[in-house]
Amino acid sequence: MSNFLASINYNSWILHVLLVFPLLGAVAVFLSPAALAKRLAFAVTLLEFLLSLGLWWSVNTSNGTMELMQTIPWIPQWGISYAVGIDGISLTMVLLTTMLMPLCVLGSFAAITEREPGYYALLLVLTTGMIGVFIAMDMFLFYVFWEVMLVPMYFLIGVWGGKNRLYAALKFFIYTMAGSLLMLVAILVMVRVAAVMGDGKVSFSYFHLLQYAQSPIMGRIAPWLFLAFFLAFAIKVPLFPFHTWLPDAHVEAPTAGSVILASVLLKMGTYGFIRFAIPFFPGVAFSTFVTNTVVTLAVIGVVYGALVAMVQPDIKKLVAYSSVSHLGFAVLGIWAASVQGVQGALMVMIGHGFSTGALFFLIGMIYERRHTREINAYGGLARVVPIFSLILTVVALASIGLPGLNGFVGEFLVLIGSFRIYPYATGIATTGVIFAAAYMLWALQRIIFNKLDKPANEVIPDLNRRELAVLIPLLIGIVWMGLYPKPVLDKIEPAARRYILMTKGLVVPGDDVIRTKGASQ
Amino acid sequence: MNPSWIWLTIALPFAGFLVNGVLALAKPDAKRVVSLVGPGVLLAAFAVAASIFAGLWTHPPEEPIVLPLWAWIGAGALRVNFSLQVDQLSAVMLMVVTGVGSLIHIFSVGYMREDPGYARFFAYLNLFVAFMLILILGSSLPVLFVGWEGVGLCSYLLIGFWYQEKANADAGKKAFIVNRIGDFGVLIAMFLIFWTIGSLEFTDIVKHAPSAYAAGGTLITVITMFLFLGCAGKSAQIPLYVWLPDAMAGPTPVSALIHAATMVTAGVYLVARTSILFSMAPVSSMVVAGVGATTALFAASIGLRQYDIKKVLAYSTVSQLGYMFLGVGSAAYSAGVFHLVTHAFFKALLFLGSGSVIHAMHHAYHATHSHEDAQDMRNMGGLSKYLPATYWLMLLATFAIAGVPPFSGFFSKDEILSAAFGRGAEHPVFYVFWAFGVAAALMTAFYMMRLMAMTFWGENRTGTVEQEHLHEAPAIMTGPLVILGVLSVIGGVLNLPEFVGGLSHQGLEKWLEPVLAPAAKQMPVHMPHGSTETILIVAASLTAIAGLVAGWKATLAKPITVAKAAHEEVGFARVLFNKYYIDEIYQSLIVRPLVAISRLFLWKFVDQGVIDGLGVNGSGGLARALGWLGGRLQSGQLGLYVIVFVAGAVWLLHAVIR
Amino acid sequence: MLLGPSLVLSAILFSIGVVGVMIRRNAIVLFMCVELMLNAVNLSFVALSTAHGFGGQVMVFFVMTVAAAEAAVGLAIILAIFRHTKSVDLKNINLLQG
Amino acid sequence: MTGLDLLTPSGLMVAMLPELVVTLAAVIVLLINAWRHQTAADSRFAGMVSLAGLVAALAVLGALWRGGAAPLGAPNMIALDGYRFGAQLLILGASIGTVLLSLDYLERESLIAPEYYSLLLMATSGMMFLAGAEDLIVLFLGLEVMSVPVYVLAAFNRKSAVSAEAGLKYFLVGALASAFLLYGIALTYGATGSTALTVVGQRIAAQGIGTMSGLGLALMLIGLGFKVASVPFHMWAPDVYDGAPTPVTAYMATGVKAAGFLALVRVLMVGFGSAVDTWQPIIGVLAAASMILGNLVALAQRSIKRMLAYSSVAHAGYLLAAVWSGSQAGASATMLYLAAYVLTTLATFGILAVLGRGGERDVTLDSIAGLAQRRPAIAAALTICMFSLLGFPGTFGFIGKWAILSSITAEHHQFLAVVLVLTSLVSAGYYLPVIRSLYMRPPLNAEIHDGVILPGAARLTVALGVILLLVLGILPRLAIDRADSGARSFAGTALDRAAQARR
Repeated sequence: MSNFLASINYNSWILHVLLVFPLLGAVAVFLSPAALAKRLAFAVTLLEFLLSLGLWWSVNTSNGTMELMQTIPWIPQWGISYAVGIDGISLTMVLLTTMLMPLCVLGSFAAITEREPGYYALLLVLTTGMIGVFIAMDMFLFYVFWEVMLVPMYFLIGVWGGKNRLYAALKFFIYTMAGSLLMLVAILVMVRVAAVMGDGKVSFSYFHLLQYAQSPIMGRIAPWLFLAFFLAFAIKVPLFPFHTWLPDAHVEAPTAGSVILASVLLKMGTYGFIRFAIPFFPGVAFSTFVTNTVVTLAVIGVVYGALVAMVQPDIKKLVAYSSVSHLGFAVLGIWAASVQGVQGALMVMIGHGFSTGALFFLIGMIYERRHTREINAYGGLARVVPIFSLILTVVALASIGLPGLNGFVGEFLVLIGSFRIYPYATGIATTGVIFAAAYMLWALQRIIFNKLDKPANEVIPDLNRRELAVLIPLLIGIVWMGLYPKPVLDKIEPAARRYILMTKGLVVPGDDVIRTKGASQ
Repeated sequence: MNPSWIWLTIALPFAGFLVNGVLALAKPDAKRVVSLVGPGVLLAAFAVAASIFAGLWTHPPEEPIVLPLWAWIGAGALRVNFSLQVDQLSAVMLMVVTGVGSLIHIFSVGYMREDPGYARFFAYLNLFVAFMLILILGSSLPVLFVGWEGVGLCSYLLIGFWYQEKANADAGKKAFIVNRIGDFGVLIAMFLIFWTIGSLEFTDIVKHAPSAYAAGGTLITVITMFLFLGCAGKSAQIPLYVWLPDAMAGPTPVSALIHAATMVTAGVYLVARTSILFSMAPVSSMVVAGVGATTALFAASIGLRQYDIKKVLAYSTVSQLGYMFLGVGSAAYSAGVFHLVTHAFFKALLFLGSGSVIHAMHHAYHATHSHEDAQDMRNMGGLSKYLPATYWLMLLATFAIAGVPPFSGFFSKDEILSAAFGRGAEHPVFYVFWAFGVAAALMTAFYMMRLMAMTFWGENRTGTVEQEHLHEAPAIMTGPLVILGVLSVIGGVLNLPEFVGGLSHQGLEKWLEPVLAPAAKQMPVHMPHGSTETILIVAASLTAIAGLVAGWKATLAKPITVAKAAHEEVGFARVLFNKYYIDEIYQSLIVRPLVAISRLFLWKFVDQGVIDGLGVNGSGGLARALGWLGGRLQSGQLGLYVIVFVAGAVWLLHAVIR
Repeated sequence: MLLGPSLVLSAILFSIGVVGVMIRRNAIVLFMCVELMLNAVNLSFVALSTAHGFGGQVMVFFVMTVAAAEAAVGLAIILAIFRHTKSVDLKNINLLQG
Repeated sequence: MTGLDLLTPSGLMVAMLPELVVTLAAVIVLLINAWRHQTAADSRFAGMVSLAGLVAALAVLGALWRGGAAPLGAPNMIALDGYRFGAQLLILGASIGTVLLSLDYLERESLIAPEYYSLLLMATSGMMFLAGAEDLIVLFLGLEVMSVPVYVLAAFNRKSAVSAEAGLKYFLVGALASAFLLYGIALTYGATGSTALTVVGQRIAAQGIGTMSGLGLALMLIGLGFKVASVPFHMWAPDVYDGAPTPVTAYMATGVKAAGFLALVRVLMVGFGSAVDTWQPIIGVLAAASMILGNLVALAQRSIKRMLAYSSVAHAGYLLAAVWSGSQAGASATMLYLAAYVLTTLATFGILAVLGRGGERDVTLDSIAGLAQRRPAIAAALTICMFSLLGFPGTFGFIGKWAILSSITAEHHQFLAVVLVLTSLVSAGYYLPVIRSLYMRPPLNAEIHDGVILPGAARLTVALGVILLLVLGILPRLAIDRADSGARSFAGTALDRAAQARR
């Protein structure tokens, strides 16, 4: 495989193609008739996935450094370049994105009946935005992707969403923008300070900023800068108490929108912590106050999310709050900055992408049949739709971290990795596994078990082939990563170690590790 | 067979699960195939297990044989392989699980035949065995944990097997959640062990624990307490026992296999498996023994006043599990395991026997379209006439559980009580535990005899028409009962005490020695000897017999009214009947407040009120309100505009000159 | 030299103009007050010219021209509004607000 | 043609050629009006001639710019540098756009009075003088030549009471502001003995800022603050923008505001550069107040036109923030942002004009609901405009905002930057609902949008505007180059030296 990829010079063009191809696809889809649009969109996303798959072999993740770096001057007057690169962390995130997109398209075939070309075109634009966030190596570029992504999502929620979609769309947009605008100021200030330190060289390059991020001048304002970054990412994660946009957005978004939100968009917050906020300001991020605050918030998120999820009457809201809970684990692991914690956080991110994505698909499918998301409107479905019930059960169990399925690997690693550092917080977070069982099984019971006492539920058909085609890849992922997560763990380990070195201020760009000691364990 | 084939024992039932699962979804009527595959894979697994066991028997390994299958979770220093460990302890468990499991599978062919979810049932049951085997064969805590939670899952699915009844689904959910509380403890224990020993492999734990921990220190105590929390959840000990009685909602073979013979004993197994840790933590051991003894007594007392035949057996199971913990808490790990094994025999027999009874009762009521409770003993009576085989076999099991010599239960129970008594020399509190155990033994004998008497003796209360339809179960159900009956009777030979002599040095204790020796080195077992031993044995035997006689006399002393005509219990009996109201207390002290707090405080107040209402929409509203105010200022009156203009000008001039 | 007093006088006149604009409600009177302000400034220019040469005096002519132009346009607008509202009282002119 | 001696009449004439062409065109249109002022065709003809005049001026401007015209000796009366050229490009662009928008609007509203175009051209020449003024006398004259025709334009719809009211309010407060500005010029003249900005700058750098020159500065800030609609001198703006005919509103929001800002930058940079410490705090307060008040009140508006009026106050705040930074980067950012704002505003008001058959004041979020279904192109264009006004990445508006933020943060004082982004967030609260109405709500009734058709000329403006917004939003290098080279005109001024010293 590697030889073949090398022979077509894969590494030199793939990142650009991954960004441009969906955009071109979006234009084509937008201009094509409705009947063709969805097929075309599916073809584009599938091809995009196949293209991206080569990254698995072609990217050398063993150093944990940014590979495939490409820098093209964009706005040289302002020191802005089109710079992209990829490491193990980005790699998994990009593949998660590209893998989900064909499923999202396929999963929308029946649900979306209005303005289809626009819908699928937006999904494709979103693809570019998401991939861009994960590979941008220039802060300007990153910011552009970060913000641009909001637009398709805004439309997806607002146009194709549920009853209260207008409120949810606006809330989603403004909430997210609130965080990112302050980050914008922080980026600019960093660039200015770096320019002072670096003989007036103005550059938005990630590495350039990383180089000067720990300079003494930056040190004085670092808490403020960190706060700005932190807010942007904490809202996206979402970390308690910045999470209230999520339930609304999830509930109102169309199925594919919810899937993308949960599976990819939320990960951008944690990704942002790992890639930007913490490596830039490790001193602040790991100061006692910040550490205590973040870990407390993460743990509150874990427990609070689970408890609030438990009492939701709306199944989508339940899953939304469960995301708050899960992502709390991820943040905890990131702040633990131990190998297990960080790898665990990444596994939580990936695992949550699979299981929650699948949950939202399932909810969407049942919604298409019954047009309600009220948990109490269901009951006894196991008898009418056994395949649906089986898959829902498996996915729900994956979500609550049943060992052998993917959710467990991440949670276990996070908890074991964080335990040494924050024993009490981790101990409290571990109770999350109890509450997770409570909310998920209770919901499961009310949906697929109990008496089949609503006549409307007696006639719904089981999953069809298209729906199975959407779910089975996710199920394979859930089981595979639960039983044999090693290939993924191996891909992310060097990058995770590198992140840990950064948290200790042991890495400077120029991309070389000064000291490698003290980051094992 | 070479132990490296051990994975087959897991793979076979798992394959059975896949086949039955697909059938359940695709062709639920293919009962023939299911009847072959379901028990077939178990018998095959048992054959594999037996041949491996035979190999071990002839060449007992000094060290555990660890067979890595694949690298599972690896991050930094944490390297967990998915590997299986074969040693004397897991071999015993292997035999029990596959053996008893096979019998129960065969029984189920008859018992579940009519059920529309036949294939699904066997799929779950096969899956359960696969997970149970992972639990006992896992070479490290995380792998064990896979099985640990996996059996919990199957238990959940099987308790709620007839999910259309809300109560059943509730019971399944309750089981899973209560077990998760225990799992929380296991997780924390794992974290602590990993960060102190650096590995979660059992072999490493055994090797490094003595140097890593100070015996009796806080750390080891904390670790073992958390581990025991897990055990208490899985093995239904106080305060987490509440799920097990409810778990009787599942089909009776499930109760026999999961909630009597195998899964619920996993906690005992875990303590034995990590005996090195418990032996270094005397305080924890004492807690284990204390909780075990208390549970034994407490559950037995509830069993005195239950009418549902399965509920009686359920509380009996909780009580017997308490015995096992009393044993392992007294550092008599092999005694605990011994009781585990004998209990698996006689309790499986009791459950299957009760299954046979319920089967008959159910048929009888079904034939007459009556909606009476087929499990209520007040509706039975005199069944020995209709179900002779079942009656005799259950009577044997009753003697076994009551501890009548020389039935199996006598030996195992005696060994536990002796060990507890022996530890009393060191910690007098163990005398109390011993006394609890003896009292529980008395009650056990009593309620078991009560069960037998109400069910099989006296006048039949099922109904005159229904009596016609009462008949013995088919051979496929009684066959396994017979085998279990034999085992219940002779199970004691596995580990004969010293006074019997002869085979004693060949017994279970000896067999398990390589596994348990490190623990024994930390905390030796003090078995009473000589006259003390004799007195204890005699006392135990007399207790058992006294209990049996009392149970028989008391039950048949006055006539029993059928369930629907029964009047309410009064006094302490009512407390017992209502299981000390523990469920109600949990419900109103923990569950309901938690849900209420979550809904009213966290969700409605904090989330929707404070964060979203005040914080998010509040700031939005504030901006809008300020904007509206600003708009009011824009009155359209030019005079005002000029005044603002001039005021601004004055401020600006002032600002410059200043 | 009368520079100081002239400037003070100019400032006073300007202020009177400003106050007039602030307190009067009649559009025409308002405009007259503005004219007063412009002429107060003119006084300043003339006075300052004594110190700095004729630049200020040139400015005065421009200002007078501009004031004339403004007057023409302003009165036309006031006429236009009078046609609509039959009043030049600014109190009545508040269709645009909010 | 690189060097021009501005002290000779011929040199000065060449330097002022663009203004002269526009003035000439105004006179020609006026002459044509004398004979032909009856029919719609007459009006359209006048508009075409104006267009030709503006394009000719643009060509002359281009020739001067490309030729690298620069003063040979001392500057005199009118600037001859990149900043002036850039400023005048913007002004001419705004004027051309306004003419294009007006062609069909006037016909639709039956405002058949070709004088409209000559007024527009005169105002344009006034703006060009204002933005290019190197001398305070020219500045004042430019301001008045600009203002007086715009007073008339605001009141141009004689049939409309609100239009007359708009004219009156604009006129009265405008005259008041002119008086303040004039007094400021007088005091500056008194303090420095000159009206030439360069000389003023040198004197103030030499003697420091005293009471008299300080008052002069303050009074001039008041006058110019009025023109750019900065809080607290903004209160006329919502009413006037609201009441004036929509193309005129567009013109005021783009041309007048641009000319005012560009003059402000020049006065502050060249004339009062060394007094930066005096005016920076004041500008900062004005900027923050404008951003906060404009955005908040815009949030509470129902009418989209009035909402845009308040948002224009907010944008004045953003621009003042750029001016606040008092550096070349700030001057460049002002120019860039104005360019983005001019493009966006023209396109927005162009669309608003066609949405508002029967009165643009009544265009609300409800009345535009569901436009995207019926008129996808117009809805898309309006959406892009809203995103650009919001300063969202991918549009030129973002580049402008980025430049402003960049220039502020370069001064290592982040307060204004934070206010800017937070108020931008507030602005999302009223820009996004527009998009929401367009795409996410059903129309009030089936036929409501049938008549929404962009006429040819307006379509050209809107299309060009929107395409430029997108292209410059993604590939802004050229625009940044122009703005930067313009800002370099201020190299060596007192302010520039001060800015260098601050680093």
